[in-house]
Amino acid sequence: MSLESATLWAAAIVTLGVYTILYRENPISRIFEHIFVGLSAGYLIVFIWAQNLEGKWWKPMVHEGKWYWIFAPIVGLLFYFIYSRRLLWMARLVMGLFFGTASGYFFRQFFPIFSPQIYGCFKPLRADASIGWGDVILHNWLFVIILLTVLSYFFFAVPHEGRFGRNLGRSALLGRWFLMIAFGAMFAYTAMARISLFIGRVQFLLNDWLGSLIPWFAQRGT
Amino acid sequence: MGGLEHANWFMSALFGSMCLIIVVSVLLAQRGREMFIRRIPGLNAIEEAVGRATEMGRPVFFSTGLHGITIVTLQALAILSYIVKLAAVHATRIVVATASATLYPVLEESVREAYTAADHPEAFRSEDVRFVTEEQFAYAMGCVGIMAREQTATNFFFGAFFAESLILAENGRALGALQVAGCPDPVQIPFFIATCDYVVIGDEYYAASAYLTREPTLTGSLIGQDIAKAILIALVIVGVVVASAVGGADSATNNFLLNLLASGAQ
Amino acid sequence: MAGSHATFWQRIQQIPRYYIYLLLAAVVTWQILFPIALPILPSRVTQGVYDAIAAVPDDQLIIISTDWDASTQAETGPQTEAIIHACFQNGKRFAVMNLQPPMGVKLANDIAQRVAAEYGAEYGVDWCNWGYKYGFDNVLIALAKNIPKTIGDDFHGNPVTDLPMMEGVENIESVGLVIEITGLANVTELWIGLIQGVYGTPLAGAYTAVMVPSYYPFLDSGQLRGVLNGAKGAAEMEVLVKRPDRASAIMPVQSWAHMLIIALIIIGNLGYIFGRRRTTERPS
Amino acid sequence: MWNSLLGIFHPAASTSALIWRLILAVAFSIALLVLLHRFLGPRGRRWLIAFVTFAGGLYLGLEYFLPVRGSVLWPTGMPNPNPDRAANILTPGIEPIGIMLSVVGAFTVGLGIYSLCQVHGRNVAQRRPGWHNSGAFFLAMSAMLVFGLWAHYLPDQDAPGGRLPWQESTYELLFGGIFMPLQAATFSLLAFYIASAAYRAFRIHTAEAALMMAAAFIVMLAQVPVGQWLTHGLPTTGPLAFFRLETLGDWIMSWLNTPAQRGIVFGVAVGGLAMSLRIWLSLERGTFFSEQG
Repeated sequence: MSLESATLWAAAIVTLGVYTILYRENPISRIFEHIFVGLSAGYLIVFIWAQNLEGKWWKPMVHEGKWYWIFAPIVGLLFYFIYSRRLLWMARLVMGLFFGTASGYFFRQFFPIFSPQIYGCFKPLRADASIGWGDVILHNWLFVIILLTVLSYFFFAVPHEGRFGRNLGRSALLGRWFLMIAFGAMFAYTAMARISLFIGRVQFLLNDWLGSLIPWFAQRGT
Repeated sequence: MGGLEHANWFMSALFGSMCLIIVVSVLLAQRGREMFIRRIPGLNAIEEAVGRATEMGRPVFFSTGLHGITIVTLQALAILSYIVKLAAVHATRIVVATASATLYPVLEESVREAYTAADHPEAFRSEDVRFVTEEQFAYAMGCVGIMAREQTATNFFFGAFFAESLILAENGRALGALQVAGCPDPVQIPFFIATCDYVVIGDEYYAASAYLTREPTLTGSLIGQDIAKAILIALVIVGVVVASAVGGADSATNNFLLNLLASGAQ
Repeated sequence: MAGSHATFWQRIQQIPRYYIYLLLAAVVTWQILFPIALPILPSRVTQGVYDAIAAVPDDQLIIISTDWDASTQAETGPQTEAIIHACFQNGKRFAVMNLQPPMGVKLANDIAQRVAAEYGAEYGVDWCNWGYKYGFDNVLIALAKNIPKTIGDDFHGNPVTDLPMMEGVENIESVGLVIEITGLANVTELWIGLIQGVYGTPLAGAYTAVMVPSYYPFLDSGQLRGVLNGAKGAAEMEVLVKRPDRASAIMPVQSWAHMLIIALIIIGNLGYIFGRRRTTERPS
Repeated sequence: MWNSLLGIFHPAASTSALIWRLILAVAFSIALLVLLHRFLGPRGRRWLIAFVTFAGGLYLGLEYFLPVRGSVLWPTGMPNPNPDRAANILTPGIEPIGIMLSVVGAFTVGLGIYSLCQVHGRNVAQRRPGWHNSGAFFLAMSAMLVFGLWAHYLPDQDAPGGRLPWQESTYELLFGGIFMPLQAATFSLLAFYIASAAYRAFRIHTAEAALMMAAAFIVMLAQVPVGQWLTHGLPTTGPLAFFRLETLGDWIMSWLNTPAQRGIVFGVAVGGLAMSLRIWLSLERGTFFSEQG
């Protein structure tokens, strides 16, 4: 059996095996689940070594003489002290380092990610030569109104009482409605992508796998 | 057009003032001011959800999603820590699964710590905090397997979720669990809405720990967040006014406010 | 409740999920074997990608970053193919590269080779493959400053400086457009944060349909010139380059699968409306 | 003085020099950790943890917010090694720190694998029900590990059309025949789930659900030729053109979905900022770890 046909058959069996979970969790899906987790765990180790440690750590340290890279595993291994009650604080020390850098990265990303979204909201609210009043209202006015009402939904510390609060409450309700419209639209959008993936699998099963047995299938739909 | 490799003075000032406001409100709150937080239904449901598992005598499942140690998962951990304390008091088992090896030790440690804080250190089982695997769909399948075999009565999905969200939540629903989900990313929210009993949307996710614990530090932070959001709104309104006067994104040359936000320091 | 007393309207509110699964599988299989095709109309966002390609000056090249693998191949594969057709048809030179996952560059290379043969295009002159480059943001930061040094060797392991089309290519100034083809979140944000936002290099995207809504804000702010929306975008691009192919072939399947879901939504709601009316008329 | 001190960070010239430095570095680290453990009380440890957290965030944050210059490293007069990238004194460290964090983080993979082996090993050892699944897990993991590394270290075969060495074919079979199809098949399950979720979720129980359904309905129709065909009779210009399904779908995505998403994103930005600040300043203490150091 050639590598190609072995791969083809393995892939077909695996695909059908995974689909059994649609009926319910069962012995077949269970064994494929464990194989999947096992393969990805093995692959993770290979990947971490081949794509990360070998090139970034082992080679500089051993082949280029950069001896100070030895501190990296020492710091990394501090994580393992979570299993020792006495030395636990050292694990917390390195966790603290990662917590701090997680914050630091968030600070750094704040403007690159959010500022285009902020200035993207600066929509002119009046018509000019390039855009008529109809479009301005249908686009820019609506945009600003939805943005503000949705944001008003995310105010947590203001009671929806009193004159201002009641208006905020109404705006928040409207904002929630707009959110629901957005969620519906996003759901629909995604439906297409998910169906494409399934179509790809059925094409594989019908055209490639069944087609390798019965040529008629290989010619359909492509 | 300059880049955003570094902030310019305007960004630094805006960022600095937002940080300052949040920190000052935290410090003021720690002095003991009573704070109001509006009702967030998804978060009210957490107690009910744990209670259901207790009544049925079945475990609770918690997934932290795919990210390693990031701000999103640290918030998930804060919510988890509350849920663990609740479960420990009710003597309900909780199984936690992560897809990040880096997050795993932090998770194990904070779950153990939550059990200790609830005065039930003996209830902690290392086996119940699990690293499943870093591959997205292997993680999803692994989690579905855990939910099915452990017969979990309640599933919580808090953290950074991507396409696997629907695999987790739809299978969990089919297995008959009560589900509560929360995720700051808007993209996965529709699927959680379609499959979970309660969903925490957007910033409600970051308000969760304040809402649940009512700790002064956190509620104070929430007030600061509201003020910071008001600043952003004001900025947008000013931006819209300026754009109406001199032109929007198409005429960047005229719009000074836009330039301040679009180009960093050179 | 779905018992012996359940009315028709109540029963169609609770179709068991197995039936829905079977229906979907049946519709998809039927349409793959016996498709019923309908005309495809290119949308504004797809046109944006095509126009961005056509607008690249002749002295600049296009980077096609193919950050996808087999898991999203059904959408990203045809997108890549149609985009490469558009490049060749407009006489634009391009370089394929890949940040993650490593598989992507191999799959994209096969596609590019096949399409290049159709146009009689020569490797190294009309197009090239920079291969898989590990390091995400570090790669992009370095790429902007010095392309030959950052890329080093091409996909075949030869120095890129040996390729004729790389003559005079120094830094990001030599790049007229970046097209990011991916099913991964956050890769585009890297290009925006490190290349488009910094140097103003035009950027276009081709994404799995699920990701597209989250990129509308970037489209709207002008940071993305256009977007291919999943298989639909690929099919529309195939229409623009006049090469109906795999994506166009799955559009009928897509159509009827959508119609099935829409029909299910309608049925469920009819059941809800009429089932409820019945119970309110005869209170129990 | 400084230069000779910094000199020890130059790469070791010979193998023996490297080995000596490695041994000394390990000994130094252990001694440092032992000393810290000995002489730091609970308060000192807590302080140290908070300090490390603060310092990590401070470096990354300051590098971004400090002023920059093109030719020199602000505020010193030191030449900028990479003059076309505006920089300050902290900039040269950003990239090494990123690499260092990813290397340090990579070492936690052992803990993750240990967790997996703990759960599955117990299943096998105690012959729990379904233990053969855990056996399959170990088999799959070791096969991928062995053949993955083996294939990685085989010399590259670039003879086209030639037969692959058997180790590599086995790896290809594991990866392309099992791992990738598992991925793709699992991912494609979503098509089924989305169909049944749509059927169930889009009922017009409430005003909110009705809005969600209406938007989903229009966008779903707008995406496929069937939907576009439904309204193809409407004119392509003028007010009625707005109601062509593809235009309407596009309008919903751009002008209803986009601002709503932005509203969420602004809220999340500020929420995340507050969380980052609390973590960075160790104000969240007690949420993750109790007060004892």
